[in-house]
Amino acid sequence: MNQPGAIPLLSVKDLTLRFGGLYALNKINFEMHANESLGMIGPNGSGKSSFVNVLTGHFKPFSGEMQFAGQSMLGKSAHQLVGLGLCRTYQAVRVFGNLSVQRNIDTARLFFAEEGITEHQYAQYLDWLKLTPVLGKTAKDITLFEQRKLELMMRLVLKPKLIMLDEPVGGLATSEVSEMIQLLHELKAYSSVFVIEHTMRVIKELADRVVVLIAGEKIADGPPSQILSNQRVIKEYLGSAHA
Amino acid sequence: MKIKPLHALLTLALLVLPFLFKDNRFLGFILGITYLNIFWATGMNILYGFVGLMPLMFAAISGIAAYALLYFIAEWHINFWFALPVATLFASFIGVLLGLPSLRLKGFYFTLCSLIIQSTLTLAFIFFPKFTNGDTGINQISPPLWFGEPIKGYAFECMLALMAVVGIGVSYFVYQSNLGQRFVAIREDDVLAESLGINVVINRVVAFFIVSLYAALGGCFYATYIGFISPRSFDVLSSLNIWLFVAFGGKATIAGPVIGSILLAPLPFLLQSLEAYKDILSGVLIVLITLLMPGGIYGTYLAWRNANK
Amino acid sequence: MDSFLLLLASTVSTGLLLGAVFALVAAGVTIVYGCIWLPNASNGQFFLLSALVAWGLTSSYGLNSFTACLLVLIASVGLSLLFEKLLFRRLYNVPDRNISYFVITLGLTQIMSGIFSMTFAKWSDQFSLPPLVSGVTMIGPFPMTNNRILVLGIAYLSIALLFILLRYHPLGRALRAVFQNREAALLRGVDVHSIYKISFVLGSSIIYLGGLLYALAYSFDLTIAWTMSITAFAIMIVGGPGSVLGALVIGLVFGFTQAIVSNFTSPTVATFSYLIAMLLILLVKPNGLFLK
Amino acid sequence: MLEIKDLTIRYGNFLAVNSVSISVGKGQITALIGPNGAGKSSIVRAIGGLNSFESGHLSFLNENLSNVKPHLRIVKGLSIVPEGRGLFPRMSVEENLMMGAYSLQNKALFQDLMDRNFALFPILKERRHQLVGTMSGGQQQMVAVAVGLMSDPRLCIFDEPSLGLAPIVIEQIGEALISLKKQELTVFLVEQNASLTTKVADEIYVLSAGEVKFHDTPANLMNNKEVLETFLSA
Repeated sequence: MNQPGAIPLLSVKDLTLRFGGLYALNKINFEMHANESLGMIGPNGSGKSSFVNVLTGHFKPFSGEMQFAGQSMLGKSAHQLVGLGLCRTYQAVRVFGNLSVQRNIDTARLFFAEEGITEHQYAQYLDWLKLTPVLGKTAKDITLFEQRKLELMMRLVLKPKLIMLDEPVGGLATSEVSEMIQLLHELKAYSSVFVIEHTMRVIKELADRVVVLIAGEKIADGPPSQILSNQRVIKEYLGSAHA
Repeated sequence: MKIKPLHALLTLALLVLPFLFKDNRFLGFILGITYLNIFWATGMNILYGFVGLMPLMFAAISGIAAYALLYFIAEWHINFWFALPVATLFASFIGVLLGLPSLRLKGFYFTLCSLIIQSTLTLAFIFFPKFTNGDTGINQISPPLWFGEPIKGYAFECMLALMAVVGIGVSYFVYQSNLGQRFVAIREDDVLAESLGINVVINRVVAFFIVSLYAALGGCFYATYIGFISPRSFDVLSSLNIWLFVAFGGKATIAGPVIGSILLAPLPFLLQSLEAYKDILSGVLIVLITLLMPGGIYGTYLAWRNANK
Repeated sequence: MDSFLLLLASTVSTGLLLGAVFALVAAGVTIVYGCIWLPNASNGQFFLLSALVAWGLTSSYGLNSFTACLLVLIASVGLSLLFEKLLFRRLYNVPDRNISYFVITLGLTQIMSGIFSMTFAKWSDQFSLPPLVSGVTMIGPFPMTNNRILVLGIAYLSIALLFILLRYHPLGRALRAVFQNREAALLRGVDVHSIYKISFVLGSSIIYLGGLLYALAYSFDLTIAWTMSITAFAIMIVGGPGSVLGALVIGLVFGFTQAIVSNFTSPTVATFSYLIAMLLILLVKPNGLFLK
Repeated sequence: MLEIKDLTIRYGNFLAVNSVSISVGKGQITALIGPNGAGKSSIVRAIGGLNSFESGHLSFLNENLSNVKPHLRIVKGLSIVPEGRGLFPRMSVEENLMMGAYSLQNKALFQDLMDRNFALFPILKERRHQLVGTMSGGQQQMVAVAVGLMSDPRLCIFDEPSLGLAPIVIEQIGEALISLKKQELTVFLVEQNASLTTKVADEIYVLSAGEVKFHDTPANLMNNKEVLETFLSA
């Protein structure tokens, strides 16, 4: 799968996050390589969103080391991490609702100003995401699916190495979910993907490896098929011995 | 940067007006005051309209600049044109410091904090007479010299007209530039802006610096134009008044603050006899604008025009 | 020696009275903010309005202070209902309404100060109310007018009544419930919008009462309004927005500070210290000292 | 007792609930299970009047709920313990219970209801003066259930009582629900935890992505592989 000596795209060692006495994250360890796509699942309150917030500079970790493409991420704020190539989306779709779709994209392109993506790439992404017809509309007036695609477009123009997707299919109608999963497959060609979900449906089709988080601790890490049959996961997930 | 014919016409009008009122000192003076307020309102609009913060300490920054200018001129015996840049930069530096709370506070809490800063500084203006001559204020402020000749009357109004036009131009340039787009992104959703690579902290500091320049320059020219300043010229009511010009005209637009200033700034002078009504009128306008027409005149017009397009 | 004792006595009595007035006004402001998210920047104008109207009734209509104050309090309920209906009800469902309310009340401040400067300012520049009761009694070695003792009594009785209402009466409990968890209160059957109305009337009435008590004890002028607004806000922020206990305790502390400070330097230094305290708390501990 | 017909709820253009129909029979425990984000809480909030809904019909004791103001629905006998428990953190257990009885018409019942709740959850009697915000998750959940019962309701809706609770506490909540059924209280239990619901419920609806996928008795659902599959990876 990946050359043993290669520097991991993302490596997390003993990552711990504490709020008062409560451990939101307790000694999380894992690595991810550029050509892999990773998933993370966990029930409500398992620490998934805290994990994303720590990795993308919104929270400061209590202890532990985080490396992105070989560079330490400690002490870096969210906008600096974008410079390294690490972007994220939010669980609830988040766009500049009052601005037009075009202005939303232009705002994201501000980051690189001159040495951003080429016009060719820009047109290619736009066409692939089928956003051209809605460029003139105000962002809050387009469908949720189009808003999700706009979020992807705004990340792609940042030339990301890794995009952390927080529940990318949340709120979509069942037909749109399969279309989004297909899009996310194709997205892998442009950037590594890290998908956070509270169920396996999306992850088992996208991720090569899945990390399971429960009550702030990593209890499993392996391919989706292995996770689905892992007794501890089923037990923790479905409540007392039921399966 | 395309300049629409309307803007060119408006700019030309602003520049020509002083010649029309050359001899009528009363109307000329009102015109000068209106230009000053256009300059101030355009500056405050950058923070209130573009970045989405309501800085009630705006007048205090003007005050600091005006008092600093007079202090430098008096103590260091330098002329106006040397003292001006020093005073402006000094006040703008303090303006940026006063803006730092905006990095932690937003919305109401920031506005309340800016109100506290404004009240504190107004008290400071009263209680440090060594610099500000206290509550009685400073009068007989000599106007700036231009090759030995004091700039007075209509000449001053031309300078103020030029300053107002330059002020509008700079704010138009900022609005069109990448910096302006970053400001708008921060106003709309600063967390999203941060995760798109925008350094929210630095951009807010830059915004405060630019707005403080407007406040400071305005303060210095106000002092030398009116010839008298006191703590009351730079109190909370002055900040609120400038805010009203922006909100009444239409925030987050270029023309809004200009329209607001042109309509409201002359009123207190035109209604000379009804002096006390000034407060009541601006209070009523503040309430009506906030409750009924948050977009202001020009903003509501734009919304109406887009709706019918 | 006894001049020092006299000074001490007068400082304590001023501290007690100012403390009670500050506590009441701050409690009025914090109840309304906690319940409706309405930061009333014109609380000082309300405070001044009740004092001025009472002064008008006593001086030009010859009413005694007691009836004047009673009339003012009754009339104030009508005024509060009017303000609530015209200005504030419209924004109840707007999430971040506190900034709009703050600006509206700043506008209201300007309207009221304009009206005062055109009316009362023209009639006199110092105002006070005739004492409720005459005579002096000795408390140990210290003489104290009966009027001040009565005013102190009313002030602390009102604070006690307010506390009992909030702590034990179902209406007070409903008010606190709406503040702590608006939706849960609705699910338990609380008519939230009527609680908003009641809390605004209650909060404003307490501010009006504060104005009357102050006018009964001290002579005052129009500048008291803005100073009171800032002081009440400072107490609310330092005590914790929405915490009545915080408002009462910090109100007393600020009252004594004002009494002590104005014996040595000008009262403005006290206002200065409130501003600095408010600034620090806002930046360091936005929830204030009493709000967990 | 409670009829939900073709309920559809949309936030902006996010379709949370898609023409869901559920009926809650008198004296029964009816359960609605599904992973979070399936739209369960939106349904409960619509019943409580906290959310508006795009289309559909809600009736309680065959009275259309849309004609009943949200704060008067509890007077009709419909008590809701919302997601997050709907408690008042800076009030004592006793004061929370008093708020529970805020809409109680017949005040004489108050003491009797208190005693019944203390019997159901003995721990609450010892800690009646403790601030609810300082109690553990499990204890807070017991207070929430008790508060829901203080208005002497005909139907009690519990939204995710098991959230964040240890398994043994969940058992206690389960036992409490069963003993409530014996006192002929109708319960509509909305849950993410399948094991709790299968033990206590008479009828179960499975919700996924805003649509009801299954409606059956717990026994049949248990050995229905497909339910498990959809539920786990819904």
